[in-house]
Amino acid sequence: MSMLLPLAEAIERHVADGASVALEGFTHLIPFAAGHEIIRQGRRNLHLIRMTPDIIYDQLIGMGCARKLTFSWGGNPGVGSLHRLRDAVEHQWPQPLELDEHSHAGMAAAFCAGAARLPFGMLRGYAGTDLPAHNQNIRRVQCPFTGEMLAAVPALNPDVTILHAQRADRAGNVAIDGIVGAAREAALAAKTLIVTVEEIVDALPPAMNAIVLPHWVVSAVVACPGGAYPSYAHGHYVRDNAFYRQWDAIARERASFLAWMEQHVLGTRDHRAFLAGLQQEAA
Amino acid sequence: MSMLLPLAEAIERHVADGASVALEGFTHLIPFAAGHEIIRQGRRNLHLIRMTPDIIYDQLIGMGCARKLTFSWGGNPGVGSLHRLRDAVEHQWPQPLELDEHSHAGMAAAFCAGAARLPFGMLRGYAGTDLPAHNQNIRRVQCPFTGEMLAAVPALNPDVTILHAQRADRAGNVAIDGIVGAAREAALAAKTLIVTVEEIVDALPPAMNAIVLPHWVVSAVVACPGGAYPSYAHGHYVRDNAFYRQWDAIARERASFLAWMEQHVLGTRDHRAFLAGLQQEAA
Amino acid sequence: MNACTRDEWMTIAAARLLPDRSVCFVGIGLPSAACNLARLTHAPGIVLIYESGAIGTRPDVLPLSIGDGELAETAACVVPLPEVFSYYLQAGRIDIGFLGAAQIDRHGNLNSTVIGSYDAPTTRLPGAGGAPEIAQHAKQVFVMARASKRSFVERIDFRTSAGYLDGHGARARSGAPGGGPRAVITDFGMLAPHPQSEELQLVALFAGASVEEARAAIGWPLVVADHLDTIAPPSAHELDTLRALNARTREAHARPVRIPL
Amino acid sequence: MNACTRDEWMTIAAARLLPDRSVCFVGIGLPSAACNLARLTHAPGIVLIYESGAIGTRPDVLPLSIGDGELAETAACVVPLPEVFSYYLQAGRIDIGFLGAAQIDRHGNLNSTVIGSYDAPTTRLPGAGGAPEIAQHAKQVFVMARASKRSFVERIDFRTSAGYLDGHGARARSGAPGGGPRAVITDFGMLAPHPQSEELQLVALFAGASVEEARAAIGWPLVVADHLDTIAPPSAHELDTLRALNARTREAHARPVRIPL
Repeated sequence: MSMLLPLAEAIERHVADGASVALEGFTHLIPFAAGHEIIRQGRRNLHLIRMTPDIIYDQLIGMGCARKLTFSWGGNPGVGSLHRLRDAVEHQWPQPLELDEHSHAGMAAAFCAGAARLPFGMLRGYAGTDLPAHNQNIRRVQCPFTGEMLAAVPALNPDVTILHAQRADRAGNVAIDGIVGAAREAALAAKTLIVTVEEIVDALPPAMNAIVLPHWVVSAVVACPGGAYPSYAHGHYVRDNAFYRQWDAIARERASFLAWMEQHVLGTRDHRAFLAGLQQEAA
Repeated sequence: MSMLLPLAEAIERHVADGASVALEGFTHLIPFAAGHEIIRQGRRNLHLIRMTPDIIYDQLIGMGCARKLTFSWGGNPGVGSLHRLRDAVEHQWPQPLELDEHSHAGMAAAFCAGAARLPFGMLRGYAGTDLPAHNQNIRRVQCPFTGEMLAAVPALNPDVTILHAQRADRAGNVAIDGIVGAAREAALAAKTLIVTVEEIVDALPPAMNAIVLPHWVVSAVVACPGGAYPSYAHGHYVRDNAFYRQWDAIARERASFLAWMEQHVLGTRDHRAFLAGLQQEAA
Repeated sequence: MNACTRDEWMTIAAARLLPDRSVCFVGIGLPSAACNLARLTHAPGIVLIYESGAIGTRPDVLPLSIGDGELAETAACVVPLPEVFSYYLQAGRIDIGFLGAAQIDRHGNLNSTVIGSYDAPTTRLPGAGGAPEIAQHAKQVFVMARASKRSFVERIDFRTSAGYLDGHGARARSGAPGGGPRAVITDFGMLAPHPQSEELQLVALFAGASVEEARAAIGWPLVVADHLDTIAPPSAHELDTLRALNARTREAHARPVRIPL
Repeated sequence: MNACTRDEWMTIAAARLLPDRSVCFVGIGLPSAACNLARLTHAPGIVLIYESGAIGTRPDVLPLSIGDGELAETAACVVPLPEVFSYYLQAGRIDIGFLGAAQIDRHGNLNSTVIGSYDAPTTRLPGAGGAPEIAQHAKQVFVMARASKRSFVERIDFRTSAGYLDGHGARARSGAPGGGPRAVITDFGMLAPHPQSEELQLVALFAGASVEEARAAIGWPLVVADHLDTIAPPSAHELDTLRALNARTREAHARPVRIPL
């Protein structure tokens, strides 16, 4: 059964210090609002999991929320590096960050294995690369029929997965339209699933082959319009490419980063206030 | 690139004696017309593959088209046994039938492995059952992280997979609505894919998250309205439950079975004629 | 209320076992009737999953097959079959699985594969289908089977799905995630495993059914539990709902089908 | 036609390599421009796949990220990312994969992970993404990278994706399904592997570019192929189409975005 909760309560109740947390969404429907709330509540020692760490992970890492990162590509898509991620890896600022690095294909297999509650995922991957030499979580398994050696990665079962989606109904069924990445596998692989949504409708119509997460796999639903901004929510608002470009300058220096976070995240009560602050600044 | 072909030419060109052939569709969209055409063309020594052998496999087996069957449940859903299948297994009539028997979960994993071109599929299955003792295609693999032993099944890569679907466009893109079973995995696992469809449209609209098989994974598209009858095609016609019940009596004895097949399949030029014959009989 | 049939009584008894909002993996036949009856009576929030991929479906008519159209049209969503077995069943999300079988032994092990030897069977049965993994992973399994000396046997000819194996904790020691057969609902009453030996014993009878009738229908010396319950007869509401459901189903399944020509 | 930039020339040269109806795994940046230019010119039937799940997409504007909305709206279908990597890439259905990298060595091995040591890097790069498996499985790989002594190096600091490994058939012996880097399109021309040694050598120059310029931009002693082609300058049609595409893209990406409040 899923509960309709305010965002602060959902994070407070379900995201504990030291937990493994996946905020998934492949460029689309990235749960920024939830990420900010984790920062506001000062969570520490999180093991962050995400295929493509993006601005929100740069912020979580820069604000000292994370001790470990499982990922397969960390950058500002189409712009450049994530400066806070680099600062943590290159200079251990604000604290050291342990890396569990994979390829997209490897992490996808790990999420699928997690969703299926299998202990490992399997792929014909990592051939001829140095990644296995630096990650003892990439091993091999032999096919019992052909003898072929294949790559094996441990299943990913986050303590908490957080997604953003277009809509949910009062019972907590969640509907996702558009690019889904590995969000659904990350959701089904988690022990606890929180979904922030653009709108709550009375009842979702039968979805046939469309993507729905049934209410009984969802722990908490949060009404949070604009919750994926500055990434986009198909059918609701577009990606703010300008913001992604501006982030490169904001995050490049520690001082400018901390000032921005103080004003726009720590200094705002919730996502509405966050958005309003940006609107004023842009006006 | 997929070719638009008449059914007879698609079968004649792509289904050779001795081939492994999967006619998939889980109760829904079962490619009856294609199955009948295989019988009309007198194919022999086929290795038939299908999770739930249904009336069309009873007919293929009874007409001596098959030497081997890979399956996980063979019966007349909601009615009873498949008498031709039983006759082949219990009395080697019309010829012996080698069985490669699995569970649904095992065959699903085998089709997924086939679609991913992995050599084996993996599941936590077959525990405490006698199936592995009678099928050396069910083996075990050990997790390199936890040491757990899991069931392993060889990937299924049919020489030919045949599906029925609601529609395709002129380029050969195929759209499937409704219950899909493991049809999509069986399609992507095949070397050659033939799809009979209810209608050909100029161009399929962008499908977003709906089910589409892109034209370049489809070898041949065949316009064949009613091609899934007596199973159903969602949005076109319903399942003829009465026919499924009548089949029990028709197939119970060899003589009544052969007479029916002679009149309704061998004696009809194509699926239209087959349907017309049934319509007359029912009138 | 004209006398209810044993099939109706079995269906109603099984439906009563289904808690509201439990997630049930529904098999065709009596299990499908029991689950939908529960949904239409005391368990409106019950979640029904059919192995064809229909998740959270609410059919108004009982499906003849596991992939009927109405299952898709009323489902919260339809997923590919491989996901039903991996992301839902194997992931431990199924509370209750229903199984039938041609043969069942005293430890709830089931045979739906062959009568006689595997390589030269006297009767080739449909086979496993979803049963082995439903028996392995569903938190609880309910077996629904009409009892006869041919079906409730001392030794099954082939073990298609594991119940309690040889009993006495053998299943638990095997590491099977699911709890095994919680109850066997049959046409004279109900059997359930003895807490230690895990041997199926008679725990409840329909009113009017007798221990002798039960013993006569079971192929092994049936033990009667210390406390033998009597299953309350169907209420008018239960019977009316079930009969209306079956009537709608018969009517729908009898509807002449236009040949798509 | 005012003088075309080297980026434009690279994009057009890459686009020309793409056969109609080939299935391309598209990376962001210049590869995305090259693939869409091919689609708008000589290869209308080209199939573009973005790793986010967009299959057979036809964007009118170049995406800034690999998961932009327009990719989904114009795709034949959008599939979960795991399927892109297993049912399409790993299954050998991708004809051409595009890769960029921070470093490339003479055998086409790529580094997009770290500069310096892995555990204490001087520069932590974004990481592998789809590259290792694209390099492994795509039938052909094209690398697009602006050349400099810092990027075309004697030894890469980390092998993220395998090209020809140590050359001389090492890749084939490793059993890699894909053929490896077929061509490296850079801002002075094109490199391609020598048939035996599989060392990248200069095979073509843009008009106006020189061997000296190439040698100055490559960190290893660059071998010039026996036949050195000159890449035909962009046609008006190619340049107009590319510039219109880039203009539409700039305009779309500059459009002020309403904050969803």
